[in-house]
Amino acid sequence: MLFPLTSLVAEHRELGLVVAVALGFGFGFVLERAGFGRSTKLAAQFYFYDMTVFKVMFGAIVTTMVGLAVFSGLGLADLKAIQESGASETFVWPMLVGGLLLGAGFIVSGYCPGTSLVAASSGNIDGMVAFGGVMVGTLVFDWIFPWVHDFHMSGALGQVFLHDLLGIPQAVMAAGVTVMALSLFLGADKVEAMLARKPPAPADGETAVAPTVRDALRPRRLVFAILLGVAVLGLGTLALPATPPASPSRARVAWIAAPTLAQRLLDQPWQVRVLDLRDAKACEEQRVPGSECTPLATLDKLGLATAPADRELVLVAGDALKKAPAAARAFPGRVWLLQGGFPAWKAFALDKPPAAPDASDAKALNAWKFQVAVNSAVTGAKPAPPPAASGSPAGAAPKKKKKGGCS
Amino acid sequence: MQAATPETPFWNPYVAGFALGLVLLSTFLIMGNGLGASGAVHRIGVTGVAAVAPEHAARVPMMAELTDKGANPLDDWLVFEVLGALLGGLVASYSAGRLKLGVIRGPRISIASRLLLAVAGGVLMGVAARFARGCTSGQALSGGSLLSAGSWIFMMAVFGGGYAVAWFVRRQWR
Amino acid sequence: MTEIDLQRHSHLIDPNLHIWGWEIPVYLFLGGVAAGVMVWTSLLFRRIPVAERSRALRWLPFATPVALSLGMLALLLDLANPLHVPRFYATIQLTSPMSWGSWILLGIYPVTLLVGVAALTGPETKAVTTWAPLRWTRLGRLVTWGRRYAQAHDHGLLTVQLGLGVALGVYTGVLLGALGARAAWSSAILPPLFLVSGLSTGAALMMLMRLGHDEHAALRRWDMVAIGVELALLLLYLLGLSTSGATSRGAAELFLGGRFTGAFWALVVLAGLLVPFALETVEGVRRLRPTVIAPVLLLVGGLSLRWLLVLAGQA
Amino acid sequence: MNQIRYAMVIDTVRCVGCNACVLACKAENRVPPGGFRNWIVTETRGTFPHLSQQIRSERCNHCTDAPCVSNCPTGASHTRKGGLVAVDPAKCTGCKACIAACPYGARYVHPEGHVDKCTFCHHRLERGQDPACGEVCPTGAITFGDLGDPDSPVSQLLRRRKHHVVKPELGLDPHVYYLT
Amino acid sequence: MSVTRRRFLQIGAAGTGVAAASGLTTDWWGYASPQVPNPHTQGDRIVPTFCELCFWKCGVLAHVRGDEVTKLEGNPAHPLSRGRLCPRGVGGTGALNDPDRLKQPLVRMKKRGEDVFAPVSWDDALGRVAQGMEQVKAKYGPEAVALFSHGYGGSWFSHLMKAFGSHHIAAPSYAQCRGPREVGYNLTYGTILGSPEPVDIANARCITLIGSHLGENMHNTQVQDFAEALDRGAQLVVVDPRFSVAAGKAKYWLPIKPGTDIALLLAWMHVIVTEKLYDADYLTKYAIGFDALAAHVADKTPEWAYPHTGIRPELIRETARFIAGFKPASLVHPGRRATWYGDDTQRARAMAILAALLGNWGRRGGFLSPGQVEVAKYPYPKYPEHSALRDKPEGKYPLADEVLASGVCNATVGPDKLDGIHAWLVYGTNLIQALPDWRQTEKKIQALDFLAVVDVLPAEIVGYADVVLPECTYLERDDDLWAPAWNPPFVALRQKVVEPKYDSKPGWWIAKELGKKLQLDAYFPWQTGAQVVDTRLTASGMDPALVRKSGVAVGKLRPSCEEDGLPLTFDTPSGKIELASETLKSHGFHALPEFTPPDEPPAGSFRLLTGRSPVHTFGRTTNNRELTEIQAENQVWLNAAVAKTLPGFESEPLQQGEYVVLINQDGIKSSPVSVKITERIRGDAVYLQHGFGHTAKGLKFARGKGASDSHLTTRVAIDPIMGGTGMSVNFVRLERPGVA
Repeated sequence: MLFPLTSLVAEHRELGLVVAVALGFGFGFVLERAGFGRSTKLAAQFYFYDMTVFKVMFGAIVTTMVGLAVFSGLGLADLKAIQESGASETFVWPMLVGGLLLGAGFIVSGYCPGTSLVAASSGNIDGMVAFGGVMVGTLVFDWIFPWVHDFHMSGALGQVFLHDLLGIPQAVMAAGVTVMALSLFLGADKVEAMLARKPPAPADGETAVAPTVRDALRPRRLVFAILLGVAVLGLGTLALPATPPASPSRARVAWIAAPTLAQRLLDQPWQVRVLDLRDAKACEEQRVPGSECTPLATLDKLGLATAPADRELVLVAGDALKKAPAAARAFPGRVWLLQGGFPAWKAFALDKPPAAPDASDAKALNAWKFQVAVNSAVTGAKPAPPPAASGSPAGAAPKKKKKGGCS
Repeated sequence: MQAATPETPFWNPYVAGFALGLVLLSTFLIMGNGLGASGAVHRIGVTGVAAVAPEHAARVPMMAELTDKGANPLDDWLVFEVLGALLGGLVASYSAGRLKLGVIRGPRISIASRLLLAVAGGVLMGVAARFARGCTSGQALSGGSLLSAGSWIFMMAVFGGGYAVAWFVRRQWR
Repeated sequence: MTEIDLQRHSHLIDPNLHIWGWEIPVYLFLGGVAAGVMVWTSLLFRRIPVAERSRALRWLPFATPVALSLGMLALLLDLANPLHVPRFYATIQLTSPMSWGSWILLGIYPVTLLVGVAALTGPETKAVTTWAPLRWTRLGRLVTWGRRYAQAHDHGLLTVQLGLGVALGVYTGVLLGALGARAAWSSAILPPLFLVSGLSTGAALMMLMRLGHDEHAALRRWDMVAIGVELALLLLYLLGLSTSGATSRGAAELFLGGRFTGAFWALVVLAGLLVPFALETVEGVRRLRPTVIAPVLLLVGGLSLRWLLVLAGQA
Repeated sequence: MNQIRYAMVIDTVRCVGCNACVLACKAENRVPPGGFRNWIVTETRGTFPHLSQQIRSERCNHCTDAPCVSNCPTGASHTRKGGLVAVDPAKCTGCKACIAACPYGARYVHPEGHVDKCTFCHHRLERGQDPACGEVCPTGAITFGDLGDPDSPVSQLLRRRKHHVVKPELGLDPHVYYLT
Repeated sequence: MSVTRRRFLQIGAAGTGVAAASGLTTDWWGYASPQVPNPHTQGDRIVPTFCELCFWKCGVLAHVRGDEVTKLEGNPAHPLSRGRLCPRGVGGTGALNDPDRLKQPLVRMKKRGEDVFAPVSWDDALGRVAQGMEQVKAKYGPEAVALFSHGYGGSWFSHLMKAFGSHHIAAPSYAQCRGPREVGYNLTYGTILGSPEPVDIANARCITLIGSHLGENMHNTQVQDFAEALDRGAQLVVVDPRFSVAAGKAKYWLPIKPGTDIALLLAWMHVIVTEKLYDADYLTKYAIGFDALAAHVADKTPEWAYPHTGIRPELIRETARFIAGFKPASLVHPGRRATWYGDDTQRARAMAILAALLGNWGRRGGFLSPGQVEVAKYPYPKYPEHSALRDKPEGKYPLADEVLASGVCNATVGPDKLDGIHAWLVYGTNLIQALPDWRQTEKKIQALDFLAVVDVLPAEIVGYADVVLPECTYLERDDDLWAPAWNPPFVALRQKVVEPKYDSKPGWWIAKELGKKLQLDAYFPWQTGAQVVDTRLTASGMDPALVRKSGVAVGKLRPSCEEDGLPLTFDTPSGKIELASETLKSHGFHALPEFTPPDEPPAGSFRLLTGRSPVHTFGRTTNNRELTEIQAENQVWLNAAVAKTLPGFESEPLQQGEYVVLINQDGIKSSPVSVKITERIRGDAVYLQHGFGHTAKGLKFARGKGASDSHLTTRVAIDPIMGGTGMSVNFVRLERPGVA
């Protein structure tokens, strides 16, 4: 996966900034060429004379949406990463109210914040003034922030997407938006065509404010055809099996048995991190060697969500733990739950080992030997003697095999 | 070629929309982030405040967040993007023969009133953009194309707000 | 996973090769510009009769030796033993592009100077011959003689200059392209790429001068073709690398997500090619007064291209 | 084939990577600080605890199709009798094309203004001695000789043991072999 | 690591001048065929001597042109070098040409340790040393003066000390290095191993290395034999928490948990005993205590060892059978530095016992009994009698058979203690880094009445001296003859190659002149060191001129193992191999090795392990400009998986080669050292090569390069049997430098 080029944000930030200027250039250029440097043209949207704002915005949204789908479908871009870094979290109320206010400000000033920039840079004084106003407004918010803080945070849904909200596949949602946009375009053209029959008196010093119907319709078919083609292609690729994302997957949670845990702790203890979720007192008394006493309530404070994924997590609870706590599930690496919780460990490693099994069952015997050894190492108890008597020494020595010798 | 060239007409809205989409798409693909305007404007404003009244900037929590520990509020990619946008607007309007100083207004409104409304609307939008965590560019356009739920709520609200107020200010435009 | 422990730290070699600093990209860039100027002046001179040439165009052939000299100065600064420079001209090494290049460079001087003096007007020639240094060294007469000779062999000289220009442009690419040990340079695309880029930057340099309208327009058209071809070659170059072995893929990665990605796409492709192409298109279609923006961007892009490629080969 | 073809055969089983060869070379050839005619590469593969390792004493491979020689504009880099690749400092301008051309990083810029590299101790060969690196090697890992002679120790070793060269895919026909 | 850029530019500037000159005079047009220049390093004069870069003492041929030593080559006639040298031996010229060498005698101007000195004449300096020694002698007796000595030139000073009346002659190479091994093998077989170790590596068919990293510790002859054995197909079993060079060549690498070797050895013996894989005839004939051993290891199953060692039981079984399969030529290498965890004598015993089970001692491919060339002693007068040694107070460490350097240090007391040590003479050993816990060493030094240091380089210890006597390097002096036990036996000669640089003097001259000042003229009847050598050679029936010409006189090969017909004898109380040691038992120790689990490092900390770099000999060579061309600093090895999850580095993971500081359990901080993130080490330990991280300001190159493991060794586990200082018991954590 090639995109996004995260190195431009991290290691090569300076280059990223250069690229930002270049992208911004394109942004400003297109906005200006779309006519968004003119308040009259923008305002016309709200009087249905000129649906340019509508068309440009939805055109852009559909293009981007479909483009992202194509790139992600071809395995060139990590759509999930872009969505995570590009979309802000949803706060229903402030967004709703902010939108209403911004809409009002839009029609009052004739610009939105972005277009005021373009207006300003193309020499429109009203644009510059509106731009200044926006700046003041953002600062005003800083000043009033303490009073609106609660409202600002209300209606938090986290990072949600329309398709999540509606519970439908992303491809279907994207298709829906595309279809909606296309029908809106048709509707917009209709509206324009209707109102164009009696065009408004042009403003002083203004040339054509709205394109004529013929202007609007001539490239329409071609553009529509292209958009439709790309949209179908994009939706098709969206429906392809998704390329696995580059970012680590959610924690995979599984069970681990006490002997296996013991073995992992003996082989490469640094590869696992054992967290004891029982209360501090019980943990201080007896615990798995090397484990950390982190009572369940304190788990959130460990910052597991951002911990390095390479060291696997083992959770030891008092009783059988049914499900990993949310804080542990946020851990990006593997999470193990000790089967049977601490009692199982105690039975395996701390309590007196059971009697030796029948020597004929090699597997059981080995398991028993291991348990005895762990028990002796952990408790310091003398290990129980192995069931099979060891041969007596020197006396019954086999004939010495001469191996090489004096060569 | 010395003679004043006629203005280039605006692009067909669909073409413009498509072009804008390509720019936004590249931005997402290259930077992993969308386009925006209000965030950068805010940063520029905070820089100004910090330059004029540093103590004040340090006292207001939201401003302090950007200037904390000697951080430069301008050190953000959005600011650079906005610089580029200004440049882009400049080049576009110049090359289209539209670059000239003036006030664009409706037929029935004085320059002073137009400017007053522009600034009032601007302030309103500034506050609103901060509430909504983004403006038409950052929230509606960029978030919208990612199908972010909040962005769509915001976008609908913008049009709603606009149409609702349009009737009251119609004299400005017509 | 493989750990490589290299217990060596040869100066300029380890841990990363950095034998060639700013000097070589500058040399290659100026060489490219010189090549471009040679090719375009040859073509323009053939199209435009002597009398209709702009002053700038008349003097442009001299830009070649100047650019070349500056480039060779950069190269000289890079040599570990500049005193041994004459060694280049003590031998012809058939397998070494650098050897070929040295001789081509040597050949360019007389040809471009002859083309140059041939194109001057009478008064200009007089100004040259009476220019103090030439007067003192009594070389003014040589100029007069050369001018006579060149005007007699006008057509042939321009052909030779055109050929040498192409050779020079190709050579700047072969120089790196022959070094198969460096993945980023190990590409047959480099010679044509550097030639085309040289043509484009040469045109850009010329467009910075006060050329006549037709001259400028012709150059712009040619330049737009060159830019288009260059973009295609760049694409081929990256495609070629990324479809070859692991080391080549590693080199391609440098431009596709790695260290040089931002600089390459922003400086070379976007600012250095796409934007000037767009601007030139606009200028052409809208018949705008040409600005310096496009040529300057082209020059910056051309230098960046060589700089990045020289760096990438040593990464 | 009776023509002399010098070659070096290095036993990676014996080599412990002690660097005696590097220091002996530096002393024998007055290699300046910051320059190396030979060096040690330790290559470890795998993850703990499943690891494998190869240690190599590396140097100029004296390739048959040496790209350094073909890229030298002055003939300073040349191939001489026995397939030896060498640099004549008197002819070298220090343009570094050969360094860029060498895929093994075998060359460096000598502070006296020329490029320098392994010569298989040319001056010792002329005296009938083996290269200094092989003479000093405490593990006896380095064997030098004439591949043109089928009875030479190098020829015998290559017949008897499994071996490889570094970067065989380049097809430069190197003459430093590594026994495994 | 490399030459600094500035230095390179300097060289470059000088070189350009040369180039300019050559450029103007050489064949401009290049018609001549290309030439390859001759560097002219072959000597006009070739002087044989032996090396001093480490204690192995290989034979060297020094090539000299004029007064420049151009190169050093191995002496083919010398049995230890066989014509080959290790990297340090080759880099000996770097010691000779070290610009930071001590150049004249110095006396201290400020407090000890502040390293401020004034130059004085030799006469003055020697007078002060004599005065210091005499004063201490007058107050506390001659035994209150101790000599710390390392390096072959020390023999002149040992002689001086014995003549003076003190037998406190200590080398850190005993209690800080191979002491536990010597005691362990002596208890088992009745003989110490000494140096060079008489192990028949070349003929071994299986070699087991326990913590020994042969190949990285470059003992020339051993490594030659090692390579030879590998070439002949010998198998390797390497027990090491780190994937050493040897491990890279091994059939089995057991990445054991540090400090648990005895558990592994006992488990191996368990398998060998219970599966009867031992050499029964050999044991019956030569050994006692087998039954006790068998009973002792009966419950030491591989399963028992697994939780301690982290080595899976199947692997322990498999390797035990593998090792035993090659008996008797299955060599369990005794290693060299054995001071790890305080139970080191017992570990050495366990290794010795394992070797006995394999029937390896006295057999080809095992431990040999080489002879020595008998060289006549110089006819010195008898030394004065000496009283009891003061380095082992209260009857501690009963089995130590050499003077404990750490013991002497500890016996150093304030002004009024009559049975302590009050003056030190230090020859060629940097005690600040050589002894554990430098804080203690520093304290003792401040309590001294007098401290004189003889050295070549201004190491840390020099900064504390009252008087500094600059010795010349080994290439500039004659030393006494050396005749070690080796097969073939030989006597080697060190002779002056070039005149001493600066105002430095050879050891024999310093000792003789000092002897004069101490009125010990009778003990220095000779005029030069060379005279001593010649007298001894002549008295032994050898021609000094011939020996000077070849540098060595080699005796005939002698039978040195059972297969050669050498009868095996054991100088133990029982006259047999003592598998269970009555001697240990009688001193209240375990007769058989017991395993005690080591301390666990606290969370986030690592056990600090140390070892050697093949291009350096401890701290003695880290200022050598030629050797530091290869390696100028050490790196701290850290397991790659651990590096990703290191506590304190979550937000910004540790990068390969990044500089960190190490902080030990006592809060001692190292200088910044770069990290080697590698798969080649366990995750519970970090590894540092010893000898780096110098702080002495006179060591202009080595100062501040890498980290010093000695500096971090502020905790020791003392071996109760012989007083060895176990040093692998320190724990460190990593931090970014500059973090408060």
